[in-house]
Amino acid sequence: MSASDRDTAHPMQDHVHMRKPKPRPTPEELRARKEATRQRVSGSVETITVSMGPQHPSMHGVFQAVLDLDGEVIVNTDARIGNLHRGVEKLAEYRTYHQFIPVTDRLDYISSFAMNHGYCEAVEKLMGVHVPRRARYIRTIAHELCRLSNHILWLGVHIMDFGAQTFFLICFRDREYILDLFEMLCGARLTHSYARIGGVAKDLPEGWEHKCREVVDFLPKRLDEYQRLITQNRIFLKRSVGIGIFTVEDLHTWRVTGPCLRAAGVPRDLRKDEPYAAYDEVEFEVAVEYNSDVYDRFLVRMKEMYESCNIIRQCLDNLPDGEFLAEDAAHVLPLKKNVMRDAAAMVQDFVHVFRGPQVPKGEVYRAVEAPKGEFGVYISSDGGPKPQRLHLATPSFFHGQAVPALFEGEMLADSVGIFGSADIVLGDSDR
Amino acid sequence: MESSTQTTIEIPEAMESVFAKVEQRFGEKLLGTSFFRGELSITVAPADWVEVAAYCRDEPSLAFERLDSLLGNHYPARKDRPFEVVAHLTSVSRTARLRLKTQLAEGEKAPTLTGVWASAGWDERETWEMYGIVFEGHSDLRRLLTTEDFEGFPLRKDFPLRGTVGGRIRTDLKGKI
Amino acid sequence: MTDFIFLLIKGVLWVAVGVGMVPFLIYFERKWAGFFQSRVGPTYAGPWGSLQSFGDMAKLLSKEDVVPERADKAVFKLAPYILFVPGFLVMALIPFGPLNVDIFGHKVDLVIANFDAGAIMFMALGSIAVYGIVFAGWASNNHWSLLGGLRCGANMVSYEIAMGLALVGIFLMADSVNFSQIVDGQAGNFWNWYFIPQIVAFVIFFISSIAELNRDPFNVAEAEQELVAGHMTEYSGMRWGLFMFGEYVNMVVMSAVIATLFFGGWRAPFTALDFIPGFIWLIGKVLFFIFLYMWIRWTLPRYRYNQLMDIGWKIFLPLAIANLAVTAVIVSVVQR
Amino acid sequence: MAEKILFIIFASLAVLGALGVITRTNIVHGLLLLVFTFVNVAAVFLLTQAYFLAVIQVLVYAGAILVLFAFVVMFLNLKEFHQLEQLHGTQKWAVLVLAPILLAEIVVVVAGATWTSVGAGITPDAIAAQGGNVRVLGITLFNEMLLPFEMASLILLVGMVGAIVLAKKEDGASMALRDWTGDEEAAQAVVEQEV
Repeated sequence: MSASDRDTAHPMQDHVHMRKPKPRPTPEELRARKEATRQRVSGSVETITVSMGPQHPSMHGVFQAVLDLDGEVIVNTDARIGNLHRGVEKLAEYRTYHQFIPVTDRLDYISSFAMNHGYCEAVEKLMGVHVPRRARYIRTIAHELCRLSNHILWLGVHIMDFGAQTFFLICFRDREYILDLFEMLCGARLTHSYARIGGVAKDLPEGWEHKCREVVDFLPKRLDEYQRLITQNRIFLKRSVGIGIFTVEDLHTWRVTGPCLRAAGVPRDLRKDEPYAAYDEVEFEVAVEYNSDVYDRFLVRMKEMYESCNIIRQCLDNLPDGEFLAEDAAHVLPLKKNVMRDAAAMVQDFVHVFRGPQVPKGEVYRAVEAPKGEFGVYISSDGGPKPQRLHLATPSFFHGQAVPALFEGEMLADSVGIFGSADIVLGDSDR
Repeated sequence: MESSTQTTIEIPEAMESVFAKVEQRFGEKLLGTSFFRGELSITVAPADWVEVAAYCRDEPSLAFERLDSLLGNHYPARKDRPFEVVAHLTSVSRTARLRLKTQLAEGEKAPTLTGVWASAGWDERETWEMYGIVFEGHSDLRRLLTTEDFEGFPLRKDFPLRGTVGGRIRTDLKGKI
Repeated sequence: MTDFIFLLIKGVLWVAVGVGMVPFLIYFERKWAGFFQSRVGPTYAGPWGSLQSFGDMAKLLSKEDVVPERADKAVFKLAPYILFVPGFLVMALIPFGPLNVDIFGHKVDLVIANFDAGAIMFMALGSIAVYGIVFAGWASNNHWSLLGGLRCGANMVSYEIAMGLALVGIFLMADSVNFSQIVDGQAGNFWNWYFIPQIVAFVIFFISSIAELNRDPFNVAEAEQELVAGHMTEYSGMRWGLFMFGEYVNMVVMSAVIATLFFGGWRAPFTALDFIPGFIWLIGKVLFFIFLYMWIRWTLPRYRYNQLMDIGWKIFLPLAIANLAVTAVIVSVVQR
Repeated sequence: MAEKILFIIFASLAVLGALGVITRTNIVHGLLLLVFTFVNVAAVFLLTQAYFLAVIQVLVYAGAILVLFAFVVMFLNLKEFHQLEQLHGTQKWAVLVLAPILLAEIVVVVAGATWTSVGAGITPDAIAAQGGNVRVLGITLFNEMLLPFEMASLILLVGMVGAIVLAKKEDGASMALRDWTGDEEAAQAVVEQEV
């Protein structure tokens, strides 16, 4: 949707360009400065070592960063993960393609549907399943709701990293609306398991569209309220502008994706670049900022929330009728209500449960734009009902790897904000 | 699964230029090519692994700036070269993807990609701890996801799902502690 | 002898009010936090949850008192007391009524210690209280605590200077450093209070006092997001409770000092309202400032440590000196 | 009488604290005892009606200067400190000579002092009559003692400049790490907003 099509300008417009922050150092200057710090402290200064995490109030989950400090400046970082490792990839090799869907919930438990969706997209690509149009729209809506809930939670936690405790609970209050929608949709608030191979588990319940529309009409007002609280807050500006700058090359070489990449001016969004679900049928703008600091990552996510509401509204407007699950006996589980009545469905169910779907040999890699970044699924199939190898390239894994590299030369107090701006969930990272 | 055994492959136009470019540069060094669901896979020897990857990144018309994921795989049925390392390259500017593979024998070392993409660091650590594939030149090959005293390589096919050591419910100690 | 009895009564009364306020302050802080955060706060203990703090106290008292194995035990145990004893001492300096009041035929000063250099004494005791935090951080033998202690020490030293210079303007206007005389200098209606001519000093003093009290947005010493709990990380049970207690006692004291210096102390805003005892006015003003502290705490994010120091040294200190210079000129022109 | 008893108590506490300072091997304990000593000295000042001086004693010495000491001490590696102690062992012999001389000086000075302030006519009423403690001290300091006072402040300034020059020697590296352009402006704006 171009700007002229809208009644008003982008809702962020008024706030963001009202007072542009002061010019900040270019990444090159910053890197030179960091290098100077590193040389100054190398060897000559006695550092103290502190362990930030795994039990630390601001470490998200059980991430551990062992920091060497020169006074308040971080000179060396060692990131450690693995405290939440559950062997998901091993589990995948012992489950049929259908059975693995609930496990994907536990990856990024903040945005479970995005994980379900990414996995199902990969499996559908492998099997060549055609997803009905209605299912694709429902998936788009659910995916964007998921993005909203993830970003709202992230926002609260991120602002709390800077010490504002009230904002956290305000965000939790608004996240409830979205969780309620998910509860209506699939009965679960956190671990949805809503996507299925070939569609979604259930059709939209009665009255859900209306409720959803209410929420997406109402949330932008709340987002405006957040903006009034945060976007021009002097202390927040001082804490976030020019902090944690990453160059585009650095972002690529560390495989940092999602909002963090877009905050560096790269308009990379898989929803546009490799469209899936119904993203090629809705119009939206890719949120991009250019300074690649903590503040711009915040702005990108704020813009994305407005866009998500916009996408959901469009999907609700154009929601097509029809099936919500593909009719593809070889690959798709039948509906439970048919299993007890229809002989064919019963056989189909029996085959899928006891043997598994029919899968061609081959390997696929499919990535979707999960709220935290690009979530890639690699499946290698040997023709059996279970994957021969399944690998999950989760955004938090790479962000967790990259962010400690950002810490060096920054101050201890900023490390918390920088870490928060990368948006990491350990379930996603440790797998 | 065994990509190099496929003799005839059809390459779509979008991928053709990539393939042509790589083939022109490396020719005989490409051990195999496969194409499935719009994805191009190229198998190279471990010795050429870094060279091909660096070329794919640096050649302007390829511009695979990013290593999307790097993983190991285990085919116990394949006696001579049971291990495989798979790398997924992504070009953000051109919106293209490429899969590079190399096959390794038991105990054979793979060269590290950390010099080309920094993000290979953790991926290679994970591959090492899960499969025992040693990456030569990796500066920090420690265990990443499992505990430091973990024994064995859990993602190998001969490793039981229930594990071998810690984490099991110790029924043999029932009533003793 | 009667003097001594009155002193005892004043001391017990003032301390009882000051200390007795603390559990309810904690309760109100939680209620306010709930209000700001769209929730209800404590509700179960007592009517509207008002006894919550006493429940907490009982819990803290019954908890195990953990002293880390490799901590410096003597200093570790001493530190919480260093923090909150000076707070009590400052209370003795705050006048809560006029001098030489006739009560039952006795002349009584409605202040515990009408100390000559009272306002400076307050600064001096404030600087002693720092040791509580600094040594708590050091004695815990924990890097987070050490960092917290150091931050707090640096913070206090820098803000005391700005605070002290902001006060000098008041001293010049009142021509005294005695709290009672400063209050006397503000006699009359509320437009005679010092916060109007000394608005710059008031802003500096108030913001510095937040830093001095270690409350958000300046609680860099505690900074739970970065330093776990700063100097309090290793403390448990009632020793931790003493730190919290000290924080609230200091908050009462600081509010009382601000009310005394800038807002007429025990005086009513209008002379017509003088029939209400000064004590009540003082308590009202104290509660107002405590509310301000709470409001700020639950609204703003936290400054970074070096930004905090920047504000102290680069803005408040020059501003305080400029304010002092201007005040000195005006006072000397007007009064002589 | 009560004054004398209090003086004896505070003075002996101060002496005990000072003894503690030089006998403690743990330097932080020594520091705490030094604070204790200063507070007791301030109490002695109070007994001589020098309220202002007492408060300043606490504010400046116990409050400001010793906090800086605490900083240094906390960053000091105690192991190195022991090594330094070994290194400076030869100074013990210098102490044997210097300490008696210092003691003799103190005895001479103390012998000439008047012992009670009240005896010299300085009573609380007398001080109040002259306009309070602060005023008396101020007049003394800025009228009668102006030249020594200014000299003292000049010497302190020289010391400070010297310290800065010494610290700056290590090229420009001691610049603040984070020196964003416009940082002060933003902070200034905060103040403007608040005002």
